[in-house]
Amino acid sequence: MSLVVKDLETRFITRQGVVYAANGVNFTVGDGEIVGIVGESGSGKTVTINSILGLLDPAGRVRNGSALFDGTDLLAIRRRELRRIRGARIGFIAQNPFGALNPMLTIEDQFYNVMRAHRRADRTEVRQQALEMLRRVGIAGPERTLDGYAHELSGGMAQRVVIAIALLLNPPLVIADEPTTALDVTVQRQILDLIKGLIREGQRSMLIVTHDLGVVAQYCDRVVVMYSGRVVEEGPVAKVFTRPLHPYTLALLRSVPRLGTEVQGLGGRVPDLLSRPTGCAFRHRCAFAKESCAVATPPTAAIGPDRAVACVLDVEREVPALVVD
Amino acid sequence: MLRRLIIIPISLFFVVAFSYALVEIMPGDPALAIAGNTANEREVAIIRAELGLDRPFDERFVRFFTDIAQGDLGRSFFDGQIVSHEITRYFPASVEIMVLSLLFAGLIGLSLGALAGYFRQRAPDSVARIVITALQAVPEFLIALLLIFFIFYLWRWAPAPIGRLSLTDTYPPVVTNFLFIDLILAGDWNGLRSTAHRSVLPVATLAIGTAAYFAKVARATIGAAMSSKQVQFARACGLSEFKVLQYALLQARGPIITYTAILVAALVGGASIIETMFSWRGLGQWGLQAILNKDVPAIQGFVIATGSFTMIVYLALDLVVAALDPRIRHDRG
Amino acid sequence: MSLIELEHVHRTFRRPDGTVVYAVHDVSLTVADGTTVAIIGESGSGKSTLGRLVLGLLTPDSGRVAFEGKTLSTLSAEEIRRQRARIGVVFQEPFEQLNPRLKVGAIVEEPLIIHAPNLKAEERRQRVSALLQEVDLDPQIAARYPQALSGGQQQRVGIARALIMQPSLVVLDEPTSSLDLSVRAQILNLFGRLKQARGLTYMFISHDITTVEYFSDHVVVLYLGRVVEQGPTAKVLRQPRHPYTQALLSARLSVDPSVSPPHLPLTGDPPSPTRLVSGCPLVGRCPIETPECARAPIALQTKDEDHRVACLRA
Amino acid sequence: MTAAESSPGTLRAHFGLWFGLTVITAMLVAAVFAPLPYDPIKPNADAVLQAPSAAYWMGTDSIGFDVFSRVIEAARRDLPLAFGGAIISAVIGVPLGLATTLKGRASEIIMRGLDAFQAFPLLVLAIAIVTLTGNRLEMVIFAIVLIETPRMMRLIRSEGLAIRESRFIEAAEAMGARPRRILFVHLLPNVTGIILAQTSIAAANSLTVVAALSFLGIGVSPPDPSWGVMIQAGARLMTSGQWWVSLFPGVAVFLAVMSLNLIADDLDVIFERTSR
Repeated sequence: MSLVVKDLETRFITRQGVVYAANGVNFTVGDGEIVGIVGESGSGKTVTINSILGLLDPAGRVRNGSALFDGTDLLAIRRRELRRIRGARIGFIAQNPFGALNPMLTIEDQFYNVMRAHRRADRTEVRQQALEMLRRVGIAGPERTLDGYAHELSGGMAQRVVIAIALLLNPPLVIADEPTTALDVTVQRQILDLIKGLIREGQRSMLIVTHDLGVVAQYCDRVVVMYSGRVVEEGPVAKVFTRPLHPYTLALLRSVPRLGTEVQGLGGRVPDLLSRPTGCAFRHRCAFAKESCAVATPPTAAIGPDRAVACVLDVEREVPALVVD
Repeated sequence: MLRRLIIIPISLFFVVAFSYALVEIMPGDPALAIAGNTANEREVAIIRAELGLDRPFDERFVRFFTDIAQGDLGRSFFDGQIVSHEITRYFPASVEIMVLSLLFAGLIGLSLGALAGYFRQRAPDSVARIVITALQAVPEFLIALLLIFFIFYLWRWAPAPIGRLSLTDTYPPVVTNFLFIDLILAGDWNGLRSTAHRSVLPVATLAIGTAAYFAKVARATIGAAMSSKQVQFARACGLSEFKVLQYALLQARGPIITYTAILVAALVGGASIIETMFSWRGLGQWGLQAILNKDVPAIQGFVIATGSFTMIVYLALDLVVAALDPRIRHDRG
Repeated sequence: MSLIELEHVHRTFRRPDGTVVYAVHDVSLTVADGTTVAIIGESGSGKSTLGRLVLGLLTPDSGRVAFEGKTLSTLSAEEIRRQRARIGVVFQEPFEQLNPRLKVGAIVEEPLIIHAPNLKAEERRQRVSALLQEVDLDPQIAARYPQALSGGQQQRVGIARALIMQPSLVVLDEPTSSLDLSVRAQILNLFGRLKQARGLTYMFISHDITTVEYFSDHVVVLYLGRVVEQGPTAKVLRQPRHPYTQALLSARLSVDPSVSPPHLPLTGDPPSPTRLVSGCPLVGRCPIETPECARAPIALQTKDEDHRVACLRA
Repeated sequence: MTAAESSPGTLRAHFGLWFGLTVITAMLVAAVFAPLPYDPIKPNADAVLQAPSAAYWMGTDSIGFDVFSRVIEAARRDLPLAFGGAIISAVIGVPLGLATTLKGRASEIIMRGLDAFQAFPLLVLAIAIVTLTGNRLEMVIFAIVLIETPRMMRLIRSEGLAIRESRFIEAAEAMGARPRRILFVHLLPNVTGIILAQTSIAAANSLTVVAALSFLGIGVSPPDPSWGVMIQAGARLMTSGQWWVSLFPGVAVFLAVMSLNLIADDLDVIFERTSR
């Protein structure tokens, strides 16, 4: 399994004007890898996965780029073919389980609908498989859960159901959009552990979108850092989080409160996506910005075999190391 | 659930009190106003006694309520008919036109609205919006006139708007007072065809006007549902677009059913004028005539009948919504 | 001196369907002048209700809430209103807490109009300007509407409004949780600076233990409306005694990939606050529970001077 | 200026608003200033049922009235009735609606009563009221107010309740603002958009009610024109081909009602966006 996203450009046509949401996004998810896309609001991380899965609002348009999923370009194929891939070959875990589950249908019906969208299967067969999936995601009374409705579940249980639906057809790739943001803190860990276990166990790959650096540090193999609709840095988590090379990654990591040191925030604000960015979008907030940063969009340069940074600085020399007490 | 049932008697009280208030708001001597200028002293006195105007207010009020509680709505001033009998006689025709137009309005309106909601922010949506906005702005009697002009006068597709059967047809023996049903019971297939043909224009009139409102609410609710997380998740699971639209409809049906109740109330009003224009001889036409005749007992009967009718429709649809939603269904138990 | 005192405070809510939510259950605590006390808990723990009780926006069903030595329930409506000049509040939602039809200047000066009606307009304007500068905003911003500002700027406007009457206490109800990480840090630093400069007391309501650890002197841990542990931050978060506090700490994810997260002791979800449990609220999720835990209410016990825990096995 | 206010697409984006305002303004200006080619209440017996022509732009009816002159003359009667009714409904309905957002059993009962009222066929009610009270013009306004005020109240109530729950109201309470200040500074400015939009819808509805009433010959005295009366005058002629007698007043009603609805739609969008 591999997912290769290249030069993805997505725009939204709104009453206020054109919103440049993704402006050339490049990254790869390799076989068996868990990749985290991290970024703040407006960085384009959710737009990126919605573009890949064909889930954009009617106002959104993919203008350019490709998303090769095992060689098939998800952005170029017919909607019918994309539909066959969604759910069967790519599982999706939504942010808020109560938003994602249909309140009017029993949980069993929702399993059944997903199964029937891809395979011929009768109800008893689907029920057996659903029960099996529910047990695997750690639901104690799977029969009762199947016969009930979403509103009868707690947040953690509902998210387990969503995970079970996402993995029902044994997809090799799972895409998760902030899978624990809506849950209580003590439940988040349980769900993340569960997801990671299921991914590893099934030798699947996962793309996980989050704004939580801790989730990336603890659960991902590689990280893609986004800012203003562009990837600014990509690489193995172990390297990026200990020696960030892009000034934005550095600033993000410095923003995490640590006892005994003053946290360092970033001045300024995220640029307005209503105008097409010229030059480096981060330069107004960057401590190391030069005049040349305003001239052209910095190209993405490979650093060693497995890292890439989009910055005009000589990053290894000019960007200081992250100092942790 | 219990709360909903408690509201019925309260609402009915409001309806009856309101119909009573209608006489009270008549300026000067209501008896004189009703009898008209040509009436003599004795006629006025009879009306006054009939209205109970010679008795004190509180006595009249209580009397009014007890009479109604016993199903006694009095007799018409105009033709002396027993009002409650007249209502049961004319009501079925109104139900027929309303059910038929509601059916067609729902069919057309919901399809148009669903189309617009599904393709929100795209060309079909824009076209649907224009159609909805335009249709909403045409008063029903004007729709009727335009339909008569084009379909009857210019194209001769429909018969003249002069009743439910032509002059050469004979009315079937009365069994249920529903003309369609009575014709079937009598086995009069020619009559059935004739009345169906004559129903086209009035039903179309009411259906077109009402369809715009159905379309409006369907467009809004389905449009919102289409951009919901539920629909997004359904799509992400590879469900077909047909199934996805079904999911959106599941979400939208509650508000649409609730809104239907409001449309029924509006339809009763619209039907009065349309029935009159097409000589439909239903409750609406009868009630409108009663109003124009200042036939107080008939007006009161009409207001109470239509008010209670819409109230019951409200309640029934409310129960349907509750029964369809598992969240409400389970809270009750 | 203690600025706030709560004694055996209870507060319930009735939902439209008739069920009762036990939001705050038998809570007693004090907040000393000049400190930052963090109230930490998950959704449904009652932490926001606690904040509103202190603000006087809610009244307790039973128990006593006192501010600067005065019991709120004994004050008249007018006295409570005057009292509110002494307490500022900043809410979680940067934008929703600002009236979209008022300009920033009008928003910040509103407490002055209410509490100091005799102040001249020019004087008010100057104070607003000075305060906007103090929270690192360009005073020009006073002429703009809040919807034209970024989340961080909006939150600064909220802070300026909370401070303009020079209150002794500021209630911070999750003031940074809906902000982006890079902005959050700036706001936290601003809070620290303002506290030093003005000698403020903070009541800091949060679900994020990392921020609490960084920011507060004292911690009160709430679970299902009850205090399960409280004490100085250093003690509570370095040597947590209650299994729930331990769970909160181990649920935290380090941004250092080389530090793997500790074992998570808790299972399951927090139960619904509509059920009134007689014993320890953690029964059912706790790794060390005994049959005794479910039997009777468990009082806070002093463990180490000012470190108090409500656990039989701690 | 926010990005929204200064964006170049405003006029195109709010086509409905501008179209509606233009039509309504044109109608009002015509009603007040336009010189009428013929006397609207003096028929010309020599020109009966003339088709539209250079002399009679919209033709003449079966008595010899000039349709064009009467369409404009009717606007002088119908528009003030509809606008007057709508504005009075707002003036009464807004304070009452806001009052019911204050907690209390009384407001709950009032709203239940209004719910029951909504169940009436309101058009029939209007007809009954105007007829029984002696067919006077001011009773048309009374009927409109009776119909539209509860609608205004319900809307303001639901909107008001939502805003009452919002954080900035809580913040105002926390800073010690008195109820009057909360009402006038925080609540009212945030429902202005809804009030304007609903008043526009109420005017559209009222226009339809006025037209329906006068179509039935209620509320107007014979020689005076009203769009509904004129449509009625041409109703029978529809089946004999003289379409213009009904069509032109019909178009007038249609344009006015549609314009008011379009204005309301766009007002909703505009106010929704600037507050979010």
